[in-house]
Amino acid sequence: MTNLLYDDDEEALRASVRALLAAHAPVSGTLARVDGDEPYDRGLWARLAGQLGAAGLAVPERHGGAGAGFREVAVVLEELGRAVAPVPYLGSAGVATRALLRCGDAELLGQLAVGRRAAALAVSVAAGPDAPPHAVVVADGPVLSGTVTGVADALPVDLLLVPADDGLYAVEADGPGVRMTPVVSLDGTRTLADIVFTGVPGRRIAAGEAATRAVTDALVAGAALLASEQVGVAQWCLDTTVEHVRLRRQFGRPIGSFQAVKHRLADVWVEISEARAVARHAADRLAVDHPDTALAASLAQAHCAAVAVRAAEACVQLHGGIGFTWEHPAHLYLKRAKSGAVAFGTADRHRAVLARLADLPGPPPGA
Amino acid sequence: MTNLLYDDDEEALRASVRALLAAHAPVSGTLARVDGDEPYDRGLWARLAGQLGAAGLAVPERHGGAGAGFREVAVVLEELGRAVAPVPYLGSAGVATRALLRCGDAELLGQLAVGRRAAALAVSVAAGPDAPPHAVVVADGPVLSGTVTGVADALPVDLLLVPADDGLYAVEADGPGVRMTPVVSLDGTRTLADIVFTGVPGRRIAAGEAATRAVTDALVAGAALLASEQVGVAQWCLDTTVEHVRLRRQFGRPIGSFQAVKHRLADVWVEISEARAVARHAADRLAVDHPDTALAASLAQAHCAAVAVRAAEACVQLHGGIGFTWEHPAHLYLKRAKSGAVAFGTADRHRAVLARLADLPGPPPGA
Amino acid sequence: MPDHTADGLRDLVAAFLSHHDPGGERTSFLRARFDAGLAWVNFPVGLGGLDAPRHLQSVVDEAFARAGAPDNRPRRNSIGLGMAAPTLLRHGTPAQRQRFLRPLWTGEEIWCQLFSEPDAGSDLAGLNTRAVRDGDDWVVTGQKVWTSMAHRARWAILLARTAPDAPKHRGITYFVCDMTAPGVEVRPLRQLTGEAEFNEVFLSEVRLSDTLRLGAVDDGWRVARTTLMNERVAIGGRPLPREGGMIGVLARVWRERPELRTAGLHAEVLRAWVRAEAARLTALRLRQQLAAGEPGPEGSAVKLSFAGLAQRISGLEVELLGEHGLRHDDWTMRRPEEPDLLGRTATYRYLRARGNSIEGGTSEILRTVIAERVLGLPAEPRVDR
Amino acid sequence: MPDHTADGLRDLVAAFLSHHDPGGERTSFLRARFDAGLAWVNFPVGLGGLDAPRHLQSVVDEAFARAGAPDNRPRRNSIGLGMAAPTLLRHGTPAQRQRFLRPLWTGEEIWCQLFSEPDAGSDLAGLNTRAVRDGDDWVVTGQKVWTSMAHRARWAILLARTAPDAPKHRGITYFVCDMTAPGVEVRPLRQLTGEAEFNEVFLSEVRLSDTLRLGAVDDGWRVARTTLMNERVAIGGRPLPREGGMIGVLARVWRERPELRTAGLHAEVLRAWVRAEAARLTALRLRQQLAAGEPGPEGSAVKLSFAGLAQRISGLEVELLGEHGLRHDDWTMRRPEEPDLLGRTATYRYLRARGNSIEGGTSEILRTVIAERVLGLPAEPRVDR
Repeated sequence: MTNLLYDDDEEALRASVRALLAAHAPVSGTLARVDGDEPYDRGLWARLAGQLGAAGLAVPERHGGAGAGFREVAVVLEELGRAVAPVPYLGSAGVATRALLRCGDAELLGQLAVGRRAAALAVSVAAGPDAPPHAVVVADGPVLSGTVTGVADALPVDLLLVPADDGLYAVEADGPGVRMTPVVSLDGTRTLADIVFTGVPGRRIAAGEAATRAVTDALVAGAALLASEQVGVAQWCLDTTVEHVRLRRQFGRPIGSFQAVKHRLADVWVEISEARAVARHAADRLAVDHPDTALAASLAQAHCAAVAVRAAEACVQLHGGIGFTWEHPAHLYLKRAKSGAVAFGTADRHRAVLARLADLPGPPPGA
Repeated sequence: MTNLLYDDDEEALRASVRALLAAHAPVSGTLARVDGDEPYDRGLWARLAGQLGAAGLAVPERHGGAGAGFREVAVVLEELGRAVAPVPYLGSAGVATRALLRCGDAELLGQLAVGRRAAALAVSVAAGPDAPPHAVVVADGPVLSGTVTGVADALPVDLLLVPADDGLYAVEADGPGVRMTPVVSLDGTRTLADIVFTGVPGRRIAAGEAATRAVTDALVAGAALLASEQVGVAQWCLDTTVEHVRLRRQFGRPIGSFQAVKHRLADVWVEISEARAVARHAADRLAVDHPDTALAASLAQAHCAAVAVRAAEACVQLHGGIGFTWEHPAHLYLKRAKSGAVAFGTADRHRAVLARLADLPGPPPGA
Repeated sequence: MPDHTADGLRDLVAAFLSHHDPGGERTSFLRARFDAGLAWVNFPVGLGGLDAPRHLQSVVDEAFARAGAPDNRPRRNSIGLGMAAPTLLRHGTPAQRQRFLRPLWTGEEIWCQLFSEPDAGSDLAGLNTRAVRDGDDWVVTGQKVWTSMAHRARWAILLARTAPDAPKHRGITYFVCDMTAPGVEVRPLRQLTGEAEFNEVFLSEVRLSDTLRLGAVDDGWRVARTTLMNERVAIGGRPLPREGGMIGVLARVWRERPELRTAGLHAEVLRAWVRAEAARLTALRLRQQLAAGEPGPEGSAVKLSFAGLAQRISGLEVELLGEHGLRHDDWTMRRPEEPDLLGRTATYRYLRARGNSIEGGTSEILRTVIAERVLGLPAEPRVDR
Repeated sequence: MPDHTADGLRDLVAAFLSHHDPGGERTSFLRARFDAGLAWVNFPVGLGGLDAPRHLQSVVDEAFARAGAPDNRPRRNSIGLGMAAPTLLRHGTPAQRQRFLRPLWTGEEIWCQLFSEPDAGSDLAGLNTRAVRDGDDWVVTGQKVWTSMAHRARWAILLARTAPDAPKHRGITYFVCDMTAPGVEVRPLRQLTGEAEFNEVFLSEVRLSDTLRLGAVDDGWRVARTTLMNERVAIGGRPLPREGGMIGVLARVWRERPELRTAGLHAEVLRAWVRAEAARLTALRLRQQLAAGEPGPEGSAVKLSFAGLAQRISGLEVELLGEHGLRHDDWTMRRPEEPDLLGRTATYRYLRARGNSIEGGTSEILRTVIAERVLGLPAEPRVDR
């Protein structure tokens, strides 16, 4: 049966990640970072991978990983979401790792596991398991050409996994013929890039059906794992707002004593409780590669994405004018949450997947 | 331009109807009535028609009516909704009258106008302008046979307007071959009936396209006018709840001083303000037979039906246990409101009409 | 010394069954099961239990169910089992526990709850029913409301005010009320579905022996907290399979009646399905927490969500069914022992579900409880103490 | 004696235009229009008006617009026109009205509003800015926030506390603040869109002559009510054609990009369209009430609805556009005079719309105002007076 709790090891992992983030990635630093030239925190990434071995949690020990699994990756993501940390963990330790596990590429898995390299799946941020990307990149022998737009967390990585029409390729991100253009993105802590490939040498790591399956399963993993990040984002928003409304006084009372505020935050808490159960379920199914994984992943995105958005919107609203300023970090979470509502497919598209998987078909054609 | 206000004559009409209802149709009486053998209030109907001339408001003076129009009918319906009055006014003075106006049947219009007779369009309560009923009733010469289910307010009337495959027929409700079976209905103040016609003589009042148009326009009128009734239903629910929460004390305070209660009622008030504008717009367009009437009517049902339901649900909830009892009249309004969400087509179907009329088409076929 | 493992308990049940025929007389079988400590395994030895961990209860229940043994019809006596029993265990005297727990568990004696009052509403502690000491007795007068099973109950848990001048939470005493005592009058309370699950209970100078008092005089609010805490746990604790609740009814209609489907309603059905599945997983997680001995506050979340869901799903079902959705089955005044939420019409579900956000703590009260007890937000300024 | 009919006013405009070239120098034209009483027709003669009924204003405005005459750029000076002018008219001395109204109306002098304070938030009357009498002057010290156009404004309407020991509503005085006075410092306040429409304003011992006081000492809250009432009227008063607001942007995307459409999003777009049309008709009805001289309280409803709608529609647009919906145009710190809600990206609309339920009275405050002033529900227990 699905295990929706956190076990002791997972709680210990959470504590380590949280301590690391508190020491090295306070939100104030991230806020300053999005205004600068380098939105990504490469130092934090090195610590996460090196100090905690977090990059290889889902990689088997025989490939140099920790041999834990995606439940543990999900716990790390909760904490990264809570810190809105600018590192390519979801894309590299989650999505790309899942693709490489499917391809069985021991060498790259080993490099990712120890954090020596970070990878991104070169697809649009909006690509979901319902619509794996068309092969906009065309392979001619082992040479790739074409364009992929709106790739999340591609800028800070050195390895791209590129779906092409005859398979999935590994490509050096800074190799010749790869032109990466940053996009002015809603989420400054997880920016997008447009990538043009012009006669780029690549190594094929899967072909045909196996490649398609690797990409689809990687996107399922992304949808499933993003839910845990969203729980973390929502939890920060709730905690921060609770703290604010306990202290902030108006009309001679803490504003947190007003029922309109209390009930809205109670609703946010209820939604987060639900989102946590749904996200744990998705991580658990993914971890054991259960046949229900795709359903659990789509359920997770159909539910958790909106929970994070509503929590972030409540955070801005209940902070009043302060929450609307650039100097308060609430907007980082709002932007991450809203971007998450598009990432790996919108809730609307995941509901359409559920219609298929749960046998709830739409109207007959022509109706 | 559309006039969304009430003019002085309309306010005077409202005052007369309200006074009549207060004197002769208190809610307590209606509550007792739904438990009895005769849910309809024939005495009230006679007064409305005879004393106030309300039955003929939309009938031109040359046919014996008041020569006012559907704006005035809508005002009467607001008050009838507010009293959840068990009279067949919407069906007779609204829907059937509109059909007869389209058919130009002077004799029947004259009878309806003075309240000597009351009529119902013999279609399912759920029939809307998007899906005028199939001709389940088959004419063989001037003799009708067939079945119509779920006809609203058919039990208390003496004239049925029956869509058949070659036209629209007028039929005596108590004539030979008409078998009317009461349905145990959600709304005890506007019950449904199943009607079986077996070789019933009828008089054809419109044929072919004209008949189709008369039925469709009657259903548009129903959708447009029901919105005003819904405003009245919602307004009673709001007023009654406001009164209750001002008096009812808990935790040493009137419960109306708690923000959760205040804000929910403020939202109901906002929604009613909007519903009133939308309902007035629909009545106004209908009154002048404007090309936008169908759009205004579908907008009205897409919006106002849910407003009445939410107001009634808030009324039950904020009355607490009392609102859940049979002895409190709140359930009469809840049942009327929820039935109204199906009558003349659900909001969902009206949104589909709007998609067509406002040029907001769905996904291309096969998408 | 019993073996407190799942296997150990299965062995105990097997041994019990070898001496007691599960097809035999119902009441004697249940009494014997109680006496063997296999009623509530976490209760003390001698009171139906074995002092075993609570999460092993399901092992025992399943073993008996597999053997085709009769159960104690738990839904018929949910107040007794879910609320009175834990309160008796915690606050009762040895004599009280000895007297009440066995017939309560076997279902020979049904219990009801006399807490709610018409004037108090959500403010439970605002109750007006008075109990006045008279020698070894108390004389109780007042009116209670929303009492399910009062017309079947042998006993009730009762709150009454014993110190009218004390602050309202400090002047209440908790009693066991004899429902057969003179002066107890039970009247059905008809609800908007037409039927009467509940009752009004009028108490006119009802004499209760002081031996029926639970806890100290004027300390009843503290005792009641045990009862209310267990109510919330009970609500959150029911496990459901996927599509096990009202959503299953809606999904079935959707699958079986393709002619009713529209693109717009499809979107709403899918949203409801997602919410229902989320609520179900949340309830499951709560159950796993309880089993692991880490009860969380999610019970309130589950009750809030289930209430909202039932209302939303039943409302949607009425609209999906269109004309047919307005057909009701029966308005006759009846006295069901529990609501038949999955068996009757969509109209019945819609109407009955309105009560879900009122009974057992309104949704407004639950949100306040969550805000104050879980999130630690400050209380509102109080004017009533 | 002027002819106070639509035709009469059209004649007046025609006569005015025959003497003043609408293509000529802008400021002299506007000054002349003011002096002719054709600025605010409902204002008194000599103060830009004709003592004519308010609803005839649109007749005059349309006549000038048809002639191609310059307007006074009303959106650039919305605080001046919408809030300061009616307050000056009602509470100003003859000298104040004479001094301020003409350049205000012509746009030669921009106004801003110094009411909000960082510590007071929604509790406007909780302001801490102090004004201390010193001979014929007042010395003002404090901090204001959320001041649009402060960096362009010549004058401000200002609330300051003059009796610190009085109950909070009774110790406030209303001033006109000279924004060029020493001690006034304006700093941009960057918002989550990256730009800074608003400012923080620091007042350090700013000397204001007593002739700049509006209304009696300590009676400023009453004066402020005039200002705030006019704010709500202004918000509710803008007429829109169908699809005139953000819904028009969404509808255009929907029509032009069929490849983005899904059945699920269709349902949401239609719901948003219905809500937008309902809100538009409500605003229109409010306008008809104003024109008929029966102003209703619907202004608050319209502001609440518009805020919710803008948030919902822009959020939906981001999701409809998918990857493209996450592309922003520019995070550079800029100083726009007003938000460009229809011209920029969906991300901008989404972010900027968050402010709609905060600025000019939060949605929470508006709901309380509706509950108490429209529905007559009792106030909460007050602990601050």
